[in-house]
Amino acid sequence: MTRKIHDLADAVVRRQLGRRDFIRRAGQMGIGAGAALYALNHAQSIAMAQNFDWQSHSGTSIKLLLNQHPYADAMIANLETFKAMTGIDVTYDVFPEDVYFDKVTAELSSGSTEYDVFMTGAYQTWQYGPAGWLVDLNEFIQDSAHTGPEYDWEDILPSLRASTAWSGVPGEALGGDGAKQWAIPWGFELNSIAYNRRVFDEHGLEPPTDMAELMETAAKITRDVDGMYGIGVRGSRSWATIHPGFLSGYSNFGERDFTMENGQLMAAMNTEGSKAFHRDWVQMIKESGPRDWSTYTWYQVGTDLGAGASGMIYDADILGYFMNGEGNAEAGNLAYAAFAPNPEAEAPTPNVWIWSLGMSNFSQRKDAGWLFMQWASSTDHALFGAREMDFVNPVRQSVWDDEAFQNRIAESYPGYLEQYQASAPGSRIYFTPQPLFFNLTTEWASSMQQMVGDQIPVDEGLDQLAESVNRQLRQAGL
Amino acid sequence: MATEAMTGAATNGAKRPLMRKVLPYLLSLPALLVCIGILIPFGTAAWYSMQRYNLAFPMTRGFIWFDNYIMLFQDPSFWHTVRVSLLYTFFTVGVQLLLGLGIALLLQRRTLFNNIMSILLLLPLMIAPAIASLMWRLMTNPNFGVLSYIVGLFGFTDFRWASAPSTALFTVVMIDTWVYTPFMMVLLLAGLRALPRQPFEAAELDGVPQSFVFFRITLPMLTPYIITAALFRMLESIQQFDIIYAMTQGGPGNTLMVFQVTAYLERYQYTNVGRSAAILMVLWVITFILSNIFIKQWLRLREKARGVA
Amino acid sequence: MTYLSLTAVSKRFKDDVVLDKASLAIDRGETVVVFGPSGCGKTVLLRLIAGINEPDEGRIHIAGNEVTFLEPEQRNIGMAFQNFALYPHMTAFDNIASPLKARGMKGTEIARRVEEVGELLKIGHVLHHLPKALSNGQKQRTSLGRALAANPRLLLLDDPLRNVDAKLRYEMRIELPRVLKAFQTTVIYVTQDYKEAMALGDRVAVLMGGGFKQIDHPSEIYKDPDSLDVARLFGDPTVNVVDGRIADGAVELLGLRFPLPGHLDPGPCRVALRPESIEVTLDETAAGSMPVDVGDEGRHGLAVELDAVTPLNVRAVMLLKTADGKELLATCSEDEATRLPRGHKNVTAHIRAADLLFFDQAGARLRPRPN
Amino acid sequence: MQRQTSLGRVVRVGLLTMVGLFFLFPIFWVFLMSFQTNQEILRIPPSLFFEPTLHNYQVLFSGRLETQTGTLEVRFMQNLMNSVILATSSVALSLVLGIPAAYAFARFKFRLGEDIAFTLLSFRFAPPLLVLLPLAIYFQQLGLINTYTGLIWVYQLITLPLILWIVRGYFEDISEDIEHAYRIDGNGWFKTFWKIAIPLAKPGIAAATLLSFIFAWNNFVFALILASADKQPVTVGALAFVTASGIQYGQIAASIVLSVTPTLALALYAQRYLVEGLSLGAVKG
Repeated sequence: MTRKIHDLADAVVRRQLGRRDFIRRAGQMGIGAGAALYALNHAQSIAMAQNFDWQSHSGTSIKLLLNQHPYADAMIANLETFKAMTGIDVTYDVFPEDVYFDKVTAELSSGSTEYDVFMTGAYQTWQYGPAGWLVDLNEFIQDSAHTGPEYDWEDILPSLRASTAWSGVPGEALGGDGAKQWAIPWGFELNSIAYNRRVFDEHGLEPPTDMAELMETAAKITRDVDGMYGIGVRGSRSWATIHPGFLSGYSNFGERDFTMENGQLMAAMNTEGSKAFHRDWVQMIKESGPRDWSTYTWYQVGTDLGAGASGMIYDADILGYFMNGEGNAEAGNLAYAAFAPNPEAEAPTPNVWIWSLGMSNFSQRKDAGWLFMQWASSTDHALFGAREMDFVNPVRQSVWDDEAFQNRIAESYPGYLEQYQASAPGSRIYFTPQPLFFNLTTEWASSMQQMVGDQIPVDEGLDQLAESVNRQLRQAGL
Repeated sequence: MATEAMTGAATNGAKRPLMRKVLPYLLSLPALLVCIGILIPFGTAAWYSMQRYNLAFPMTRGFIWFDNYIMLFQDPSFWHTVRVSLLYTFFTVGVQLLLGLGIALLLQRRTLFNNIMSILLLLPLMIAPAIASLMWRLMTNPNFGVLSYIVGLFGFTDFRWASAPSTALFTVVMIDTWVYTPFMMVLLLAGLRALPRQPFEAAELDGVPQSFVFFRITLPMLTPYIITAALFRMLESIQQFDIIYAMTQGGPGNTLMVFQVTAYLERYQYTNVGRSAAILMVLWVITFILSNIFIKQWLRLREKARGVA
Repeated sequence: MTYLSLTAVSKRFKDDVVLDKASLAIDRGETVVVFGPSGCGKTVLLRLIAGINEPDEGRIHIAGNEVTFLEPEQRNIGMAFQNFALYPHMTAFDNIASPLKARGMKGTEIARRVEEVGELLKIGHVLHHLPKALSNGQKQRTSLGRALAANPRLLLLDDPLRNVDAKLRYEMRIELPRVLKAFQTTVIYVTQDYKEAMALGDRVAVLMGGGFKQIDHPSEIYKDPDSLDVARLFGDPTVNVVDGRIADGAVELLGLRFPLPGHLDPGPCRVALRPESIEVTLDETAAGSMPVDVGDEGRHGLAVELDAVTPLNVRAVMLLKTADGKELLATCSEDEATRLPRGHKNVTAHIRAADLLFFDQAGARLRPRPN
Repeated sequence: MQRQTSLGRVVRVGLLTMVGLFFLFPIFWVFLMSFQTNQEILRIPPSLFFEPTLHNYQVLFSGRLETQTGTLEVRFMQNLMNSVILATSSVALSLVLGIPAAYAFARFKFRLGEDIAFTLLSFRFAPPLLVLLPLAIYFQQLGLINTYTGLIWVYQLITLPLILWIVRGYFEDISEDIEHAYRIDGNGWFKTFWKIAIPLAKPGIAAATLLSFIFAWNNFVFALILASADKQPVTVGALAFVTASGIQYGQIAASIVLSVTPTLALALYAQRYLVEGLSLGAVKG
């Protein structure tokens, strides 16, 4: 019987057998889940250790700083595997998202040695990197002494690899020459439309295909459907208001946040095209957005969709994914659609948010930390997360190609995969990297709040915004 | 403990015992020492405020004297912050003072009901503002919010609470009032109940009208309490962070960008340590001046009260 | 045999000089009443002796040992406060037991002693009450009991009868000497009631203007004050003061001439006469403003107008007005008062020459030297 | 004191009802929410009628929250414990430091006394963020980061000035002669302080303890910046119910109910002292 379970585990290692199936079959053989998992870990360790010395830092202990997020949950669920494979002990602190980045900033800026590896977004690395708080991971990725042959860095979607690498020169393209790999992409979200199919069907609505339709459909829902408003988008006084649906649509019209003039960054929010898009966006919120839009972050946007308070959202695709699950009034009623607001655009241009893993420059166990990052962003773990947990959207092409994953998504979230496939090619970070990112996007959001609140006309507001942004760029010496 | 040392030191009655002179210092020193530890970071922060110091630009760090302050003073949004903070403080302290005084007067008599009521009214104070605000956001949500529903019954079907510029200040002042009026109430209630009875009994015998009694006897005698309560509330109000940050993060627009919210964003989101420190130093100076005025008044009144007694 | 001595003790609070080189010596077993107007520093004096405050200058000795800066708990004294200062969170029993406990006495002995003191002070039935349940009189007795319980070598009583009602005050005035005798302790008693001072003190020390103006037996102080101020402090109604002039072995005042019993330097002086030294007779013939000389038994008659008669307990106080408008107070028994006419009447005031007290212009006593 | 006319009575009852509604209705509503599922809470329009469930409390006590995105580990009980540890120790330390100092300021006139008192109070003026900037770095160097000790120290900023101010006022209201009498009885300074001054100041101490406990309990930002996840109080912990699959309002409501319980118990216990204890030495009756 011991023999049998080991064969079974090897099958998992060779990816001939899913983990869940493995546990089920082990159960049929009368082996408890604990013992089975142990066998599995053992098999995996042996398999990976054949080509690479995973045990090189056995006995070390590292600590992670994690955001409370399904990705972290998926990793924690699989963490025993890593511990067994490497002999490294891993502890972790999970903080709620509301305060997570403040906590990260506080830790890094005080030079804390507490945490070795932490979750971060790509935008944050534009601050953390130049501040000297992050390790350039190229030195690990490119070094075979540190990175096993199975890691397959190239398998990670190229746009994501590029989006987490930057030279540190304001305005210089992400992933360009001399770019430092400040973080490893882990999971990501792109922005598209999720809608309440039940309501759409009842009222004979179709998912919108351009901005005019979006506004029209949203207005119709607000007018016709009792107790429901048309379109959920974020609106809080924060950078987070700019980066999802808004910037995706904005970019679809070819608008930019900054331009380079004579080697200087210049605000580009007050072009005619930008003003036109802003006018539409503001009008849409006023007509058919949430009434308390200016306090909306992703969770209000999501909650409203799940509870049937909004007809659709233009936000992160996985938000619609999560809201389709049980515990929500509209569970099972949601559908997804890729969205290109510009009728002349060839394809959607979703801005992306990338949950990534970064390494603290103050870490005293960097090598062990890298082993963890390597494992956590490995195909093995990504497959486990994608098949059995909510580790979506995966960053590896091989995982998107995995049939088990595809079947699972197609089954429970019809349309999600199609939405992804339509959105993915044009998806990347559309912001211009620069260290005043949070400062200036927050001001952008604040400015938009004033427009929606009728404190200032759109055009005038954008001119003022551009002026203020330029002034701050000069003050910072950019 | 200290007793042994003292008696031992003073057996010679012809010598002034050192202990008597030293004792008050010995008693107050531990508290002071513990707090002095906090003074060191305070000094460091003051030092930061005179530097160009943005964590994301480590290369540009340098000492720039008062440039951070000068930049602030030239920035209209900073003066907006000053204005909003003072307005917020004025409204919260004012409303809570009136409301707290009113409730204290209602609960003045020492009955079991009044005592229980005064404890129950403390409940809002016991819920951390940071969490309470989550609940307020839900309750003022236009779809699911019970408060939106209730004001809707009165015809305000489109009341937008914290999300509209025109009502945002009202909303956060209301929440602040909900949280902190109990604090005001309990201090003033204590004051009311500690007032000597004779003047009131005399006034009642003479048939003096109640309004006269209130303005000419109750209020003046209550002033020291009012000052103390207002002082503590003022200190917290002008430094308000939890409620505003949780409700609107300073929005909509710049409507509620008070000192600490501005400084927090500068520090933890924009990593601009120098500017953040400068903003907070200005806040500190304002707080210091206001408290000094309050405390001077309080000491003066206390001296007066003691002189009479 | 001096038991407690204060030598040139000074105390000031900021710019306010309360005691200025005050000296006092008290014998063992003696009861000395410190008497003076309110605010004269009586309480401060007690607090210096008790060790609550320390003097700026001067020395304090008890039984020959210097205690100037000794802590209160090391002085073995008892003190009763004007406001009683009972421990509100302890029963009367525990209040009285407190000094005994502090001296390490055993529980059973404490109980016996407290019962004893309670019986003596007639509060045995309320010993288990908290102070707030006691009447003012009972509080006062508890406070006294606490001060006495440990048989202190020195007992300080700070106006203990001030805050009790009149009836109690009279009772205690009679009872206190008995209690104090029972304890045979040295007592300093502070009061601003001259009758209390007269009734309780073996000696009275008059404290005024930062120092002791006179220390003497009560009757002596009354009869033979050292200064006009002291004379004014004692007596109810207070002493009459008139201007006089000394010349040729006699003193002239109110238009009368009194031979002096001894020699005094000639010149202006002030003369004090006690109300009881003036006797009033109905003497119609003396109508008019001329002084009448009624013989040589030392009484001089003066024609005055009787303006008012006010009964005061068993005596009556009379307000007299001389021809030139000077007002005098005199007393007589109530019986006599009933015989006096109502309304403005002309009567004769007889002044007992032997009772005249002479002072210089500054108020210092002038004592005639034997010829 | 005031004569009660029947009209006055009606007005009084009316006013009290309005006050009660304003201050207690939100709490009542939160209490109801703690027995509802998220779906019931998020109804349009909100409703008073629901099927009560203990699920929210079960989640808090068991520490496991099943969501469609998997099982979340809920550390609420640990957070609650941290709050208890932090608030209790901070207040206890403040009492140990503050009561003697308050006594010194109330009883002795000494050189610099008022200045020291003012300095201590002025810690209340310092904006917490101002101190937090560099404090994190110093704590890092001193090894106080992520420790209860460090947090309790910083919490003194909240608790100490309040205790000092209130207790000082109360000491000033106690007749000094009572203490003098006790010393003359033959007791040393310390025993007098312990047996007379402190017992008599009990109402003041109780009131100050309660208020400073509440303010320490409600603090949010100190622990967040200065400590790791295992030392976070409920104020930070409750944010964990903002999850990827929506805000778990029911559990937030339940955590509010649970987190209020210790403070409310303390308040009810100290009820009779609370109001009497805040006389602040301002008026001598």
